[in-house]
Amino acid sequence: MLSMVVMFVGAVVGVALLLNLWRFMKGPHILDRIIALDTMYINAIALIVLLGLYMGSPLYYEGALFIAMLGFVSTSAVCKFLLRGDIIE
Amino acid sequence: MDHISILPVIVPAILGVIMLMPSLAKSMMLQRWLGFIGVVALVVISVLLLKTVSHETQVYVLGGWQPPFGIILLADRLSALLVALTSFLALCALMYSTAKDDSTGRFFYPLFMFQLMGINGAFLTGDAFNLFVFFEVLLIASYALLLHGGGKAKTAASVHYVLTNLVGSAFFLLALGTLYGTLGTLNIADMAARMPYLTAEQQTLAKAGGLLLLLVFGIKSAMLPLQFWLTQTYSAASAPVAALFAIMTKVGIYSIYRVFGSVFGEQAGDLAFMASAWIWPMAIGTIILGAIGVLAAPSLRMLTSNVVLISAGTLLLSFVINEGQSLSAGLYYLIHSTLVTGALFLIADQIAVQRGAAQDRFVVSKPMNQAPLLSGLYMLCAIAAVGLPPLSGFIGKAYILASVKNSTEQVWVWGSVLVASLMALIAFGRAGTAMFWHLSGNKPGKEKATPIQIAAIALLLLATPLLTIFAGPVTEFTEQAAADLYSSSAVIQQVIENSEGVSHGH
Amino acid sequence: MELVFSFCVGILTSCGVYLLLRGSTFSVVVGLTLLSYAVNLFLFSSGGLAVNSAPILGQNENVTDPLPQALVLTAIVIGFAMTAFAVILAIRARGDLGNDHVDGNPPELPDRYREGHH
Amino acid sequence: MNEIIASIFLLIGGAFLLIGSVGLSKLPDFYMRLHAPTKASTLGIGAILIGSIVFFFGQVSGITVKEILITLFLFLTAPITAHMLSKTALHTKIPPTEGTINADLFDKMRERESK
Amino acid sequence: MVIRYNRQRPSFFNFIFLFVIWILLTGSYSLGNVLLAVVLSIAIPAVVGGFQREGLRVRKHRKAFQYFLIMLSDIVLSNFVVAKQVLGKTSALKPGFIAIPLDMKEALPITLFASTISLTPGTVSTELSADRKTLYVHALHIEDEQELIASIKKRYEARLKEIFEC
Amino acid sequence: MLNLYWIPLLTFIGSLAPLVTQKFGRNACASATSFFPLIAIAIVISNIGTVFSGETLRFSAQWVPALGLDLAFRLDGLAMLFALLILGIGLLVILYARYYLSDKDNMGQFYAYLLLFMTAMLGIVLSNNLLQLWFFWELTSISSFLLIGYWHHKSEARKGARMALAVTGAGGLALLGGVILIGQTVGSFSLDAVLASGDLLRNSDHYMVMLVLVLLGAFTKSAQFPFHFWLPHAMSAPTPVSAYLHSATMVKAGIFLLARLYPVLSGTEAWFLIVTLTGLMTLLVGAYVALFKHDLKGLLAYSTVSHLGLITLLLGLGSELAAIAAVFHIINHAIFKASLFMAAGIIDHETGTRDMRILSGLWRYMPHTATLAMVASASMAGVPLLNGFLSKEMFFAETIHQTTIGSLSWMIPVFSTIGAALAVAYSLRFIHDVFFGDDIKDIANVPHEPPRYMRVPVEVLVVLCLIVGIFPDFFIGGILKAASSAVLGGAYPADFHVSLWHGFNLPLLMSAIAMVGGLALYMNRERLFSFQSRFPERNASEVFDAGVKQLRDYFRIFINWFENGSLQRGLFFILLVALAMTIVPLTSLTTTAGLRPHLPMNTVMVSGAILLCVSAVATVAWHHIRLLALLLLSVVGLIVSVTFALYSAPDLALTQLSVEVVTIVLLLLALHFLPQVIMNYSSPSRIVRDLSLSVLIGGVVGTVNYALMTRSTETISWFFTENAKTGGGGTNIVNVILVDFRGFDTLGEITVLGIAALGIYKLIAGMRIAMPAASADGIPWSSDKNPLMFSVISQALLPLAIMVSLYIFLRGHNLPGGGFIAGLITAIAIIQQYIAHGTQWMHDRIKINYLTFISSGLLIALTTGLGPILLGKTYLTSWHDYVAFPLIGKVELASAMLFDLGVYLTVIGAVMLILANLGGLTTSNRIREEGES
Ligand code: NA
Ligand code: NA
Repeated sequence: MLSMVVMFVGAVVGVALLLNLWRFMKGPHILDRIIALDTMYINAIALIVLLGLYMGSPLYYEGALFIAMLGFVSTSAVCKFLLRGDIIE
Repeated sequence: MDHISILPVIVPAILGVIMLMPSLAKSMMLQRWLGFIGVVALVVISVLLLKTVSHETQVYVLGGWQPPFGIILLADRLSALLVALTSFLALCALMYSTAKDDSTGRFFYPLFMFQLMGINGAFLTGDAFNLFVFFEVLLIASYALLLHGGGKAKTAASVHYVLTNLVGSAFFLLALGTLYGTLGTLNIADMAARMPYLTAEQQTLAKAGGLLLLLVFGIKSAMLPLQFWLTQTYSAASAPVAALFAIMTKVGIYSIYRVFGSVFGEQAGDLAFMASAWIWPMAIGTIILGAIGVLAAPSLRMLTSNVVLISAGTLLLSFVINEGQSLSAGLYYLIHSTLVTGALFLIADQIAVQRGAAQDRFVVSKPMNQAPLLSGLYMLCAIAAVGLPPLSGFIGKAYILASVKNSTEQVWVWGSVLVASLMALIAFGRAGTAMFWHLSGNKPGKEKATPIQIAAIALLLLATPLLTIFAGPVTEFTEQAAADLYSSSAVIQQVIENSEGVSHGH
Repeated sequence: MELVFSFCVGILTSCGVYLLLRGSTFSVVVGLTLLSYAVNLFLFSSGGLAVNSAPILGQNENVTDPLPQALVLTAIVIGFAMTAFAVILAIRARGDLGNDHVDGNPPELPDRYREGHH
Repeated sequence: MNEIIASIFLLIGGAFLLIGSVGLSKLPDFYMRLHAPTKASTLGIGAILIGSIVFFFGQVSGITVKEILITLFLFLTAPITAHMLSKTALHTKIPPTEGTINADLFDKMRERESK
Repeated sequence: MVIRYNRQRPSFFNFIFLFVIWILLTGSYSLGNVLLAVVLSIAIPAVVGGFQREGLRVRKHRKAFQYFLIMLSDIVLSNFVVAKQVLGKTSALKPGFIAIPLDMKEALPITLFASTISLTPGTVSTELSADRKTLYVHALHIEDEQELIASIKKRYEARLKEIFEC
Repeated sequence: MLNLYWIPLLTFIGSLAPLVTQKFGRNACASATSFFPLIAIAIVISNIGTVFSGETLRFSAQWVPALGLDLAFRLDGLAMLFALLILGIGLLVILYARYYLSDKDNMGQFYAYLLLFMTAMLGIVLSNNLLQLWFFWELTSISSFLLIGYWHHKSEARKGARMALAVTGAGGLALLGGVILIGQTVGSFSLDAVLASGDLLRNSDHYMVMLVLVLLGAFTKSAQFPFHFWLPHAMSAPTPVSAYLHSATMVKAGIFLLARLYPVLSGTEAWFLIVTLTGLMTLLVGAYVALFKHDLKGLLAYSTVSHLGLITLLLGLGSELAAIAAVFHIINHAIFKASLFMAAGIIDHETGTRDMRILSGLWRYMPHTATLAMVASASMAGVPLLNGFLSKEMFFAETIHQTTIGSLSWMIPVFSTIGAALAVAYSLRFIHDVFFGDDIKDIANVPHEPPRYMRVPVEVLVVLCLIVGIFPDFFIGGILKAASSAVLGGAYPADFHVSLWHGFNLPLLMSAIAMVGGLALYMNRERLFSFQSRFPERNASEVFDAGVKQLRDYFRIFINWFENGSLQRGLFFILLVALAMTIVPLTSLTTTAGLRPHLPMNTVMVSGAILLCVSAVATVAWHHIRLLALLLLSVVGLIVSVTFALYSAPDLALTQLSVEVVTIVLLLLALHFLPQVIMNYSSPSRIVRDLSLSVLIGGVVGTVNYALMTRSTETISWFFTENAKTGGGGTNIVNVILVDFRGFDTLGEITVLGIAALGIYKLIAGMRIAMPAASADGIPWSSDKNPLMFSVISQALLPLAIMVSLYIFLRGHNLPGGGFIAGLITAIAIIQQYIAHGTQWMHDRIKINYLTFISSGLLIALTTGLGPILLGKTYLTSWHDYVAFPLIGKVELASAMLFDLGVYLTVIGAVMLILANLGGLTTSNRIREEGES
């Protein structure tokens, strides 16, 4: 049963990702795209957690953890870029 | 266990790393000495290696993991020869650089050492992926060295050189993926051993993979139409770097020898020598392009770069003539051409320095401070490069020409090689008269080559009369080296069969 | 799934290759990055695809071919180093040569080809 | 039992993730869309992680609760991301939608950008 | 590698925080691992201690925990509210900015305050005034501006002031 | 008795003598120089008896067996004749040059070149190996280049030298081809073997090719029409050189070669036709042009061309007597032409001009020289009692007895007579214009006889003209017989004798006609000259030089077009070749899909694929919107990471994710320095072209990928799975491969990373770059450098991130992770601090020399591998064991961990060196970009 739920939720997250993609493509502003990307990170985390559940293996959590950590770094770096041009001053 | 085969890789690596240590990084003098000791050590090591492999081909099993699973180094006469050549060239380049070039930017010596590590690794490795890794080591080091000294020309050349090679590396990986996917192994000898058992379908895939490798090595060896990066890069590099780069195209050529001489060698069934059909026209084209470029060249460095092209084409040809029967001739020519182009780049630098604004361009200029010396050295270099007696070029050329037996091949090989020689003859004649004889005023500048620079050039040039005089033993060696190439797979197969189970030290 | 996978590899390759052939250094770097994604996926899949068989002993019953993974790891690292170098070189070239064209001198084209983009 | 509880959490999580993404697609201006990732990250991802914890609680020997760590990271970073994004939006003068209450604050907030 | 050591008293909160994280990460309770956790939880703040810019620390640990629970429940509750708003007619929403006057000066509590606001759906902290006196917030739907400001201040700011005694 | 090789060896050693002795004065220098040829000629002479008896002396030693190149000398009649000429005339030239060269000239250098040249010539004539012959052949080209260009301050000398080098060099290359072809046909380059294989060669399929190649070599060297043009321009050489190289020796090398290979290559239709007609043509052209030359040396040069044509013609005729005549004329021409050049040199030396329009009436000033010159000229004209007459008579006789061109064969004697008449005319001109007529005007000094010893060489040669002319058989019979037998392969007619008088016969008539005709021509020279002056004068060296320049310009145009310095062009070629190289094999792959079972599709994966493809295509579409392209890259990277995770590669997923972030930070930094506005550099047609190519390549790569994935291959990977735990001590097989099984790869990989950091450091050093003061939209940068909340949280994350990285590092050997990923995480955590706080803030708090990180990391990794060597194992052999610690329990210790530590440190150092430096650049080097503020 769980695996069916996981598959289903996975599909839902997949749809969510496509919606993010839609927003990404639509924009209109670059920041809209950045939000879309940021949301994609979160959905990707969910996807990896689901993958772990599906496979019954906790091997993939570091992946999720990494996206959580690193998504922040790249999004904030992009913001800094837009704010200051120079991200490491 | 004889560790001699690993030394050409790790000695420069360790020295390079040590030179990065803060206390050493600050002292140019210490770095010079360390660098000099390092290359001298490499020369000694490679002589010992030559001696060892003349006795028996060395298979060095890294980490004790038996082939084909672990990585092995393969030191046979062929690889040892190239390592020795590299070491000698490096010695001269390094000597030359100590006069001035080493301090025109940071990290010259560490990079120089890493460059040697990469080149030697590429020559010695018996593993296809490891070859990729060492290609990358030597490439990244060469990128950095190419920029050494700074200036717009170097930057512009670097952009082309770097981006081209990055594309090459991508295709290298595609090729390796394809070959691993069909052959299931990375050890070159094991790949060769598995070739006969491929199905027809797998063969087509292996062929695609192999040809992609040819593309990659072709870029490195500047095979037409993959050559466009070469002249710009070589003529922009600072002199000792350009001299060292003389061996770089040879890495590509060596890799072609290695891979297409074993994996796609005789035993490969339908794929035996499958690259030859491609190499033929490209090699001929390379020679012709080089011949055109030699005459068109506006400066000595450009001319030399085109000589590199000619020699690359010739070396590629030597691999396909009579299905590899002329490889021995190619190897002789390889030694010769590497040393001579190395020397030419160094001489070009001195000429450029002493001629002031005219640089090494073929225009009227003030006389050189050390004109007699330089003209003598230039003359020797030119004679050798054109392939005229009494220096080694003529033996290499005649040896290659004489090894062509089939008359269709003769038409192409002789035609291109002889025309290229003629162009080189005319070009070097014109260049020499323009630079040394066509003078304005009679007041030379103050610039002067230091004795060590002269010694570096002389050392390189000394090799060519020696190559002529001892052509007998040398060609005997190259014959055996060529034979080693074709038997290397069998040797390693022997090692694979002899090591039962895991030979790892547990 | 293999079909979809290889389709993606093909698309990535095409996109990478197209960008490689552009004139500005940044585009080329982007192209190289795309191409290296394609190459890594290609190399990764050369031993075949497998789910739920990570090459960690004691985790799964079946273990997929670990070798391509190790190779790709090496390739990623090297690719990173090379990309980094190329990026900084692009900056340097812009500084030294005054523009971002790969040849250091932009071709003279009719104006209609050169509308600027932000 | 574990499975059922886990499934419920997963479904909730999935639903909120979807809602977050729907919001992102649907909401009319940037400042409103900014709310979407926080939605997805908080309850959506939280529920899925709880589902995971519940599921693995009985499965694997020992309790691995890295999910908590992931949540912690997200809780620490998501607000900052949102803050940075809005800061940037103000900086780049993305106007709020018509009818935004206190739209005059927009210029006030931009004060530190114009210095 | 020279790191200028910032002479700070080791923070118990930091220690516990890191210790727990290590245990969570490794999922192992063996003696060796616990010892390692202790060592790391002391060593890491010591090494990177130089990066802590302010000496402010949590004073009321129980209050802090309380605050955390309140926040969690707020997140869950407001999520449902916002879900309804998003799924409903978006044109009916009344988005807007609000300016919250701050009673705190310290960076850490302000950050936590702003983060809490952002984490609870429906509100996002958009900007902090340069004098740290005002926090600007964007809300997805504003019924009563003043009430919203007051409730936020009361629910979170007051508690944070207590926790950090500032 | 000294061995044969001493002959060239002595002159070679002798080439050093003048360099050493020139500081002791001119006499010492000349004497020392002549010492070595003297001994050499003594050796030759000492062998006369043996050689005349028909024996051939040989010496041979192995040199390059692989090539069939031996060090082999032979001394037969032909070789002896040439050796005597080379050494004999050489000695006279040395003596002559002693007086000819001025104080300004570098005498040592001159003599050194001259002896080098002598060595080369001796090498040619004494060679008993064709390759060796070629070796010396090319040496003559080089040394003559140096001699012709001796007065290199003159443009004419430079051009003449270059042209001679190019023409004779080209011929030399052709000769090489011919020689190798002969060697391949015979199976040996040994002249003994070759000379014994006449029939084999003549019947070979390649006969024509080798003949043409050899003849090209010979004709260019001997200045045969149409390759004759270089020789007159070689006259810019000092006159001793002309006397030596361009009359007696070098140009005779071609003739020598014809004679040498006469036994094996002649006797065919092709030989007759080509050689005879070339010779005839040269004979006529040379003689005709000679008549119109105003320069003394020019006249002599063309006369040489003509006489060389004569000899060639003789060799072409193919009869025994013709060959003998050829040999005879070789001797005669060498003697009279050398003396004439020397005379011309004396005149030039004394009057300062060689122009016959200026020269006049010199008889009055230098009667002695005039007499000598007149005798030599008479010999050149073929006047009886002089040697030239004898060989010319023989020549006429042979032209009558041939049927080379069938019914047109009569033309040969007729044209020969015309040639002879022209020779008489130009010889007359040489004498009459220079020594007779009005008193010379317009010169600075009153001319007088040259120094005593400068005349000696001329006298010797003129005397030879006379005595050979009068007592031919006695004086020259022996050598002529010996040399001719060598040419004829031993078939010397037993009853043949050279004699002065043959009675009244046709040849005598022809001589008479030539004499009268020549006289008549000379009498009517004014009209001839005015006719000739209507032709535009063309200077061959200018034409040649212009031709080479033209060729060079065409080549430049080609190169500039082909290698136009465009990277796009280069990459296009590479990609095109790649396409060809993959498409060709793939066309024979009948089924793309293999038999391996496919994995099922599902929604998640398809969504991922859509995301990936759309983003990739969008990257292309929006690549000029740089930040957007970068964001799209992030999407692609994210999906790729997830794909790795999905297909059982957790390590890869983690690596890809972390590399991704560093790359983005890097690209963001780059974006700041690159122009904000990207030009569209491509024309529509190029876009279409590139699109087509990239779609094709993508298609091919995808196809190969699919074909590979769907086929099973037995790989070596079972070994890693089986031995990871037992042999490598870890359960994460990928990590064990990286740090153990294939640790050598990893060593290379981190070296690459380290070097990249060094390279980037170099790139950044001294970089000056403009940075925009505002964004592309014109919005000035925000004044909030370090947003407060951002800094606070970044600080808080640092210990967490470091903890995570340590965790990832420690577990790497058994679970996904390892030194590389951990290093990246640590680096990213530090970068985050840089982004949040700025470089200055960081520098105040942390002083890390990232270079030390790199070097110590690399050193650890490198030396970890060294340990086992001490234990007698190979480099990088790993070690691991379980050690029990009190309290803690059993802990695994592995050398691989140490190696991984090296990786960890290197990665941190490299990434930080790159990023922190680049970051530092922005603060230290802010130049505002103009026009963008
Ligand atoms: Na919120
Ligand atoms: Na006159």
